[in-house]
Amino acid sequence: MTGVFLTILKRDLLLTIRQSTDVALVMAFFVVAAALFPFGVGPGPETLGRIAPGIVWVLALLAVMLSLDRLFQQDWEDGALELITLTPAPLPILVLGKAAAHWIGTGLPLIALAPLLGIMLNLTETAYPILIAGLALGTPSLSLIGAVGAALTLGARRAGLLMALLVLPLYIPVLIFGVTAVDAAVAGFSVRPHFLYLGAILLASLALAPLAAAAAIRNAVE
Amino acid sequence: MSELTGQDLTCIRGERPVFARLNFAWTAGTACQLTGPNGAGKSSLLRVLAGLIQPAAGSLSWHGTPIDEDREAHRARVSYCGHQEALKSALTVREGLQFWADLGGLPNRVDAALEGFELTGLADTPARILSSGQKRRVALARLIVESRPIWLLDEPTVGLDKASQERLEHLIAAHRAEGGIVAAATHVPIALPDAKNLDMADFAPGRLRGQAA
Amino acid sequence: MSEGDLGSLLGGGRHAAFVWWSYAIGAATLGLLAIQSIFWSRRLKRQLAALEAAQGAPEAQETRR
Amino acid sequence: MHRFANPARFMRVAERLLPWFLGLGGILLLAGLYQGLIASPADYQQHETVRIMYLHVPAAILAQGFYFGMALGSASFLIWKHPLGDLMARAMAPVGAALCFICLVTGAIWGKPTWGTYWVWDARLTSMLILLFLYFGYMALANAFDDPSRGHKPAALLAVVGVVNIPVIKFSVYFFNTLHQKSTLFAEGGPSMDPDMLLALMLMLGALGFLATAMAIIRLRGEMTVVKLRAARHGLNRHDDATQDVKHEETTR
Repeated sequence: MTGVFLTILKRDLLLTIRQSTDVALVMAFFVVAAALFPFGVGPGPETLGRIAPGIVWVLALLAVMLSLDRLFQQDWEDGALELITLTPAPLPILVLGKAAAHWIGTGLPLIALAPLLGIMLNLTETAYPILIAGLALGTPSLSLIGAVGAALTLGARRAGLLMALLVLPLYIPVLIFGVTAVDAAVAGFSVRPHFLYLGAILLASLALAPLAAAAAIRNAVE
Repeated sequence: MSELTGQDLTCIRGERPVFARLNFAWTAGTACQLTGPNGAGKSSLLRVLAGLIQPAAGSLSWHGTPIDEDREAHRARVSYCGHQEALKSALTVREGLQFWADLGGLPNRVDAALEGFELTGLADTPARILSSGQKRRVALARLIVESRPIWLLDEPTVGLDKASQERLEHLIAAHRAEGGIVAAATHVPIALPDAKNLDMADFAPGRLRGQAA
Repeated sequence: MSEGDLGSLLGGGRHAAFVWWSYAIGAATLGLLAIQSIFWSRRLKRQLAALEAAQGAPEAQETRR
Repeated sequence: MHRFANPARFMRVAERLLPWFLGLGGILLLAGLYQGLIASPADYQQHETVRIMYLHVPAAILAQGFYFGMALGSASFLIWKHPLGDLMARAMAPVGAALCFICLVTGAIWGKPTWGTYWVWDARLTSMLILLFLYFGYMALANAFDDPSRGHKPAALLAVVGVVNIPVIKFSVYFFNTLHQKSTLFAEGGPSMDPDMLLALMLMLGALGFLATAMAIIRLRGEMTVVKLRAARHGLNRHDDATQDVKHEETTR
């Protein structure tokens, strides 16, 4: 089972590296969008500092969502997805492999860039580790839930926009626990409950999202 | 004792009935050529046989047991070559074939597949710069890598030059000799000695005429 | 009947406007949806009848032959 | 392949019930409006605005009830390939969305005199707003495919995925809400509510319930006609294939 998971993970990562401009574009969006906020809400360090965690998390959400079409769209268009569903390997495992590759290609770079945004938005010092830990625990769920959205919109008109409408409401719990974790840390409270909730969402997504996405893919390749 | 049988297969795609009450029984070594006008359901039948489409009615069975009982086992028996070559432009030919080998075929068959279709020279070129004929040969090379009993080929000879077409015919003959089953939908006649014929026009939903070979 | 609050409601008391607005929007939303639903399903029924009339004729002959 | 047999039978039953639902809904509506607007007392604190509750609360209950109904129909379609389940879900979606919208608007209007602003990120209102997004997501996905018959399964899957997420979303919104605000007093009152008010609430709930269901039945008739239209356009006869084959055998013999 893990052989199949690693095979598709290796292939998708290879594709991501070979087409790394896609990743660079998403990261560019992440940074540029963050840079807009000081123009929007004013450069005052206190206001920026207070809303910095929210900005970073919301932009992380949007960045992950923007790159979701890389999950299945290309394979669906060139017929590879059809053949992938025809391999004896169980489809949910393959979806898990693709979601993992998507997370490594999108989630990790976001986590790496988050401190840079923190500095730009004057995030308080104590918040950095919690922001990073929260993103590390939250972005995999975003990729998994996003995989369901990407699979559901295969073949739909304007799949990108439609995916935003489907996926963003489902991202709200991850956003809330991620941001409140940082606020709690800054205010000196314990962040344990927040991370437990994020972990619970991740486990649930790991278990359920591949099944839902696999069912949607089987319908799309029919 | 026939191996792959279809009883009263009916297929509806997007509310449109494509074929109805189609029966066939293929034993080891059989080749069957699907003919019929465009839109008669050749590709749909191949996709039903591959398990991509759920037949609206009727059943498909392997050695008597319906394939619905164990879909994964059925997928391990079938190699499907559709219209699209499913090549990733960023991967080289070898990497592409290695992926399919690792996913559901025999990992050490990649070199044999490359030789089978004279692709050894192109092994390390990215699929992006291949000609359509070369892409078709890479797609067909996957049959060797997966080496599964049932081959479902949808217009396999499109874009192939004479030499490649003959190579494909030899491959099919060898596969049948080993007891494999080949179902091919083609307009261009390919040499399939004593192959059965299945004219999809006989199974248009409106008309009911007799049993297929 | 409790103490004549009808007066303040109908008399347009400060808060009464909010009440009227709420019920008006509620009625408008449900009303519009009801009208749209009725016209939509009627239009479809007509299209189906027309299509079958057009299609029905040749089929009917085929079965009679 | 009796694709239409069962839904057709269900539809006949629904058609017979329709006038009853409309009639009962209408009567209850009149009684509810009378009780709510006239017969029940104004709130000592909120004066007349409490009467908005008789529309706001039933709309909230039914909006959530309809979404769960949609998820049930979708689940039965996914599991037992029951086309009726999916058609019911499609028919209920716009009605549920309308109720959800009414709940939000009346909540906002009620908020103005009570909290001084039209929109407050109160946990209940926020959850209802997200429910409205889920409704829009379902309706958008259901109609997002060029080949309409391709849209049934994804929409059903989304309804089920959505309903699984509702408790998680509700919990996280309440979690978010208690952190940021003392939980706002939502003058809903529980059993301690004045019996006249409670009666008005029940009457309005019944009224909206019957009327909304009646509307769903009308839309269900529409949805089924859409499917029949598509089938008729492709030459499949209206009644199911079984009779179709019999007819053909006679002609060709």
